[in-house]
Amino acid sequence: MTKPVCADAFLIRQRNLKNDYYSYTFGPFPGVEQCRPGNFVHLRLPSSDVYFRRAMSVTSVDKKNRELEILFRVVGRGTSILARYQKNDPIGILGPLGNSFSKPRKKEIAAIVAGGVGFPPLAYFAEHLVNGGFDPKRILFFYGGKSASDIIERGRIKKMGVRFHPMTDDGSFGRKGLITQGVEEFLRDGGNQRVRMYACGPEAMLRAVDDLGLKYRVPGELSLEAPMPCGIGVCLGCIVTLRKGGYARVCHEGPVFKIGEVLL
Amino acid sequence: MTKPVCADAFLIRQRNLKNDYYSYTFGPFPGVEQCRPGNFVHLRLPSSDVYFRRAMSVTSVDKKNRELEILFRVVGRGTSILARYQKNDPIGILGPLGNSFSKPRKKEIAAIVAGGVGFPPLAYFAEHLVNGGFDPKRILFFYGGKSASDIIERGRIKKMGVRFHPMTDDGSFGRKGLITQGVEEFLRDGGNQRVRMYACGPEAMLRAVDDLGLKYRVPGELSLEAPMPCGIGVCLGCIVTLRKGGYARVCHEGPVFKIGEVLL
Amino acid sequence: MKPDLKVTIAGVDFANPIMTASGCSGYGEELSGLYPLSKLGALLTKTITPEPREGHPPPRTAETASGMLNAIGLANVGVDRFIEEKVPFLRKQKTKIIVNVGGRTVDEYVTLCDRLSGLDCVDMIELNLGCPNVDEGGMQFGSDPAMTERTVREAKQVCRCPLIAKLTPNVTDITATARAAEQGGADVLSLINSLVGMAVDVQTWRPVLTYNRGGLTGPAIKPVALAQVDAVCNAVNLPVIGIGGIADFRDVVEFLLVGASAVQIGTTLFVEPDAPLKIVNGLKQYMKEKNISQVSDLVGRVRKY
Amino acid sequence: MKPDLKVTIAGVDFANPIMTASGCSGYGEELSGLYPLSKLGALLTKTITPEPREGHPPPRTAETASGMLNAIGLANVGVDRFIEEKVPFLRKQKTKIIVNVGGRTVDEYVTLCDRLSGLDCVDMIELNLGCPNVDEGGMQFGSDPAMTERTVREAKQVCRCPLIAKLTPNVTDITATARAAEQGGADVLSLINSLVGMAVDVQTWRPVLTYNRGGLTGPAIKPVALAQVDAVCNAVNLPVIGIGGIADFRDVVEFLLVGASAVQIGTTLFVEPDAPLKIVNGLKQYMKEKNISQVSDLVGRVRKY
Ligand SMILES: Cc1cc2nc3c(=O)[nH]c(=O)nc-3n(C[C@H](O)[C@H](O)[C@H](O)COP(=O)(O)OP(=O)(O)OC[C@H]3O[C@@H](n4cnc5c(N)ncnc54)[C@H](O)[C@@H]3O)c2cc1C
Ligand SMILES: Cc1cc2nc3c(=O)[nH]c(=O)nc-3n(C[C@H](O)[C@H](O)[C@H](O)COP(=O)(O)OP(=O)(O)OC[C@H]3O[C@@H](n4cnc5c(N)ncnc54)[C@H](O)[C@@H]3O)c2cc1C
Ligand SMILES: Cc1cc2nc3c(=O)[nH]c(=O)nc-3n(C[C@H](O)[C@H](O)[C@H](O)COP(=O)(O)O)c2cc1C
Ligand SMILES: Cc1cc2nc3c(=O)[nH]c(=O)nc-3n(C[C@H](O)[C@H](O)[C@H](O)COP(=O)(O)O)c2cc1C
Ligand code: FES
Ligand code: FES
Repeated sequence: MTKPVCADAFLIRQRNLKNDYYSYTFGPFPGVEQCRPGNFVHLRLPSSDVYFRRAMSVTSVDKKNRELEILFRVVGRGTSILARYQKNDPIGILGPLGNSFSKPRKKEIAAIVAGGVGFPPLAYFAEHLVNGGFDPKRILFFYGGKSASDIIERGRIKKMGVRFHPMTDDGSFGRKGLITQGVEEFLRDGGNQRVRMYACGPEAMLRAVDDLGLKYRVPGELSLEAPMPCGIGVCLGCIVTLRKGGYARVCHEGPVFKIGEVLL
Repeated sequence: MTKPVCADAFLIRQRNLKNDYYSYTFGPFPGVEQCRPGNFVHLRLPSSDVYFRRAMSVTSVDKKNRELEILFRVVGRGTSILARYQKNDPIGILGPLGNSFSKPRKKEIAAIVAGGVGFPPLAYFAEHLVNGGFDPKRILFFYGGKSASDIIERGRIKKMGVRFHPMTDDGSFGRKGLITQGVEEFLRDGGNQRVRMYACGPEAMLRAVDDLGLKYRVPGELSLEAPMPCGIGVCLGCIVTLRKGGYARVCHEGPVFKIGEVLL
Repeated sequence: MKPDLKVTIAGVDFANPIMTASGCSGYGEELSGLYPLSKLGALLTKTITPEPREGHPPPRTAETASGMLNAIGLANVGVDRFIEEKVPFLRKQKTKIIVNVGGRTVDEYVTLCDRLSGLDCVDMIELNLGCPNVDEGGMQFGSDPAMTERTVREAKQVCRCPLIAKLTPNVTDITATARAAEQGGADVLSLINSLVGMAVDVQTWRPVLTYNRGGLTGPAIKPVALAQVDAVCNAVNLPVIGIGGIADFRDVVEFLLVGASAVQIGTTLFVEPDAPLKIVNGLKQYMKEKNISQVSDLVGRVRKY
Repeated sequence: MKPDLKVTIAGVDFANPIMTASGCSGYGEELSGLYPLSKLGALLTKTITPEPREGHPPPRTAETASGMLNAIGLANVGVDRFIEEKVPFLRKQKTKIIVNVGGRTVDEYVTLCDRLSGLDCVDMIELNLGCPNVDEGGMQFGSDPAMTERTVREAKQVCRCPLIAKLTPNVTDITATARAAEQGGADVLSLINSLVGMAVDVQTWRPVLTYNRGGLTGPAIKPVALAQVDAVCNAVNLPVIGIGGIADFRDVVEFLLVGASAVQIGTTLFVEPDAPLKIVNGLKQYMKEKNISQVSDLVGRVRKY
């Protein structure tokens, strides 16, 4: 468990990616030091429209300059407010929070499954693996979206040198179909390779990946979302139901859970 | 009584005057058409820190472009939020609201008494008189502040051609002393000129001007302030006590009241 | 499909379920300068009392987090001047008029209902049984079920139009007063009035209101209002008008879903006087998206766990 | 002048009047990762019940205007695991520990007080007499003065440390339950717990909480809390701990001025976990400006109209 920091930072860089997708870089933030792939930060957005903080996965860090980057898509009140921030605006950050992805074993293939804005923590994770010496050719980067405009940061993925498998519902980029169909084909036809899956994305996608993992006996991890009043484990609001019974806090025991662990 | 409009406009121009003083120009706003000196607009500032709108006197209008200007000083939560607005930001405006100053008679001298951020409506009024053919030399513009930095828009006053009497508490600009001392000297020594006073400023100043008006039997008008939940006369929250008994709504019967009318 | 917003409550037809709340729209004159009152389902008047009242000395309103405190103290022109000065204006408005009345004794409520309910432009009378801001009358009527029942019963006897009992939320169990009002013969219930609240100025160490306390209203109290409307809708068989913190069409949908037949907009009128128009448009849009033709089809449709 | 923030309540010395509220700081472990708990006047635990409780199924929290709804349902590790797993950690903290307990019967409250009040690290026990989120127990204890008195009296008999009665705001007259708790022998009163509230999802037509209702907390309810604390401070002779919507040092000053001896910070911890530190600094600054040496000099100094 990382030791979180609660401090103000500034919006240092702002990129409007496709459509409603944005990349924001905040700094200087002391918590960057301990950030790991899977961790998230909790952002304070003072406005009459939102009261809780909003959780955002860290997608890259610059430890030297103590900067961290998030990627988000405008979908509701909180993200609309965030999209109106301007360069140099101060922002309250709490983080890094939550647990992180665990490394694949040496002989394993890492099958990364990103759906929509599930991309940010997985991009961080893939880069982290590659930078740590994991063979990029052993990383399959499945990335699904509704249409071409949902597949962001393609240049970044290319640079990683991983095996990129984009798919869109309407076929406007990559293969046509649901990303989990692509994953299932790979698992079915993959022969006796040892695979570990890492998934983040919409609930339906995570449920499908969980099912696939259980069906093909492939281990792996899912990064979950839940509305988070506190993000640090004290409110008991962000719970998910465990298969073995009982609840777990997404912000504290998660956001990364093992395949088969959570009742989705 | 003007017919108010409730509509969104944009921050078109933004000037940081001295220290915490700002000039904001909003437009296009249809209500500009009917604006008169003394009227105010009610601004919506969506933030978790303020709930009510904030009232701001109109200080100039550009009817052709349907723009209006306000001047404000950052003193509390509302004005701090306003100060953070950026060019082209949208803002909800309700107005014009309230009554307006009445013209001096032909032979009268208009003694304008502005204290601090009481300046904006009086500047509008003086310009309106001059533009309407009233001899600027018959307008005495008393303008008091704590120190030099509180006397804003001096160029604008010069351009009007009025007789400018600035005073500051610390003597850093104009004469040293309270503006009401200057006004009293003028009234005392003014001989048999017929004078009408127009005042806007801090409560203590208004009380002193009211006293002077009654003491020297000089008629005139005071523009008052009160926290205003609605600004349109329906909440009955912004009341002042009348000398004759009963209450009046600052937003609806005012903000301009006759000297001697209100228990200050 | 053109969504139909008409609602009928106790035999009275309203163009839409969006009403103003008492004390938040004066006697209609000021709002009518912003838009025709025909856009409203109904206009509620400030509480009318037998005698004119100046109300409490200023300050009597204050800003709070997502809401406000008020202790206006039932300032109003009194029933005589209301009939003389305000009714002629109201008569010309193409909207339903609901007159809210308040008394210090049961007799005063009765007299007011008697004098006002026969006027041609008065479509309903609403009894203010729970204003927290007057020393006599007001709250005790609303917090005691027996007093509530008696007041409603006697008022109903003289009332020539449908009668609304407006309930106070400052009670342990609002369904008890709701049932009492039903028992007394109310045709409609409306709730909630304001919650008792207070604030202190940390510079002067004085309460921010000269009445020391006041009524808390606005979006801050919406969840409390919704819970109480839900409880009352499950406890009585009368139509209910939901009030409390409504700011947009989504809030209205919530109140309809738990069982309100209509709603009143109070504090929001102060910060967004044209909110009723936006809400009506929002509701229409929502109904189109959800394929709902009659607004009444939403009433009570919440799917409880 | 160095402002002195120490307060003594029922014989217990607190470094400052800023405590966390029950259910908003877990058992202290998570917060201690952000700052040393010695910065707090006291840490309150989540309500401990005799048996472990999972609480209600998700979703059990929701955002509201300047506040939130929760129906956690008293999820907690139960008294056995609390003593085994949490007490060792709490024992090491250099702050006062107040354990909040809740039962379904008077006996359960008594048993919990008996088992917990003798632990060396437990400085006070707080009885949760008004959690709106459990079917049995909880609210009925707090809304009925007779039950309140009995529960407090029996708990007090076994309690080896000062006893706080935490009152529910969902009553017609909180001074009645306050006096009942005083009568029962409470050493301190704390208030308010959460207001009953509700919200509905307009897309799914389902309540936003699986428990249908929940407790409303946060800045939205501060004026209600302050009015009730003010009323109780005038009605009893016990020290009072103010709770409800406190977000900054100004809010704390308001509670102290109406008579609270200390305060608890709840929901604000979720959005600003370091709020207690900021509040302590703000209070010190304020006391310097106002030339107040002892924080207790603020208590009850409101100048009512
Ligand atoms: C651990 C964690 C990590 C996260 N990382 C990221 C991230 O890296 N990037 C990112 O963009 N988000 C991320 N999220 C989600 C993020 O916290 C917000 O919940 C999400 O962006 C919705 O934001 P909002 O505040 O705008 O919507 P809200 O203001 O909460 O919701 C308002 C309305 O928007 C709609 N809405 C809400 N969510 C969605 C949705 N997902 N799709 C469509 N409509 C919706 C609903 O109608 C809702 O009522 C993460 C969440 C968690 C818990
Ligand atoms: C008809 C009318 C016209 C007005 N015209 C103007 C105008 O043209 N320009 C302008 O700047 N203002 C004008 N005001 C005042 C304006 O509406 C605000 O009330 C004022 O600017 C305080 O703003 P705030 O919202 O920042 O303070 P708030 O957020 O309301 O107050 C927060 C805190 O700030 C402090 N504070 C509030 N007011 C003052 C003050 N006057 N001096 C020092 N501290 C204060 C207090 O401590 C207060 O608790 C007008 C008011 C009215 C009624
Ligand atoms: C300034 C003000 C004055 C009010 N006056 C009255 C009144 O005279 N009679 C009454 O029954 N309710 C009165 N109310 C209560 C409202 O009608 C309504 O019940 C309450 O404000 C809750 O709704 P809201 O949150 O939408 O404002 C008043 C409310 C406010 C804010
Ligand atoms: C998520 C949550 C859980 C809570 N759990 C408890 C609890 O277990 N026991 C209790 O006495 N109060 C509980 N409360 C109530 C708080 O202690 C406090 O009385 C209330 O939230 C009001 O204070 P606030 O507005 O500062 O949050 C809880 C409140 C919240 C928001
Ligand atoms: S968000 Fe509070 S426990 Fe997870
Ligand atoms: S601000 Fe509402 S009546 Fe003047």
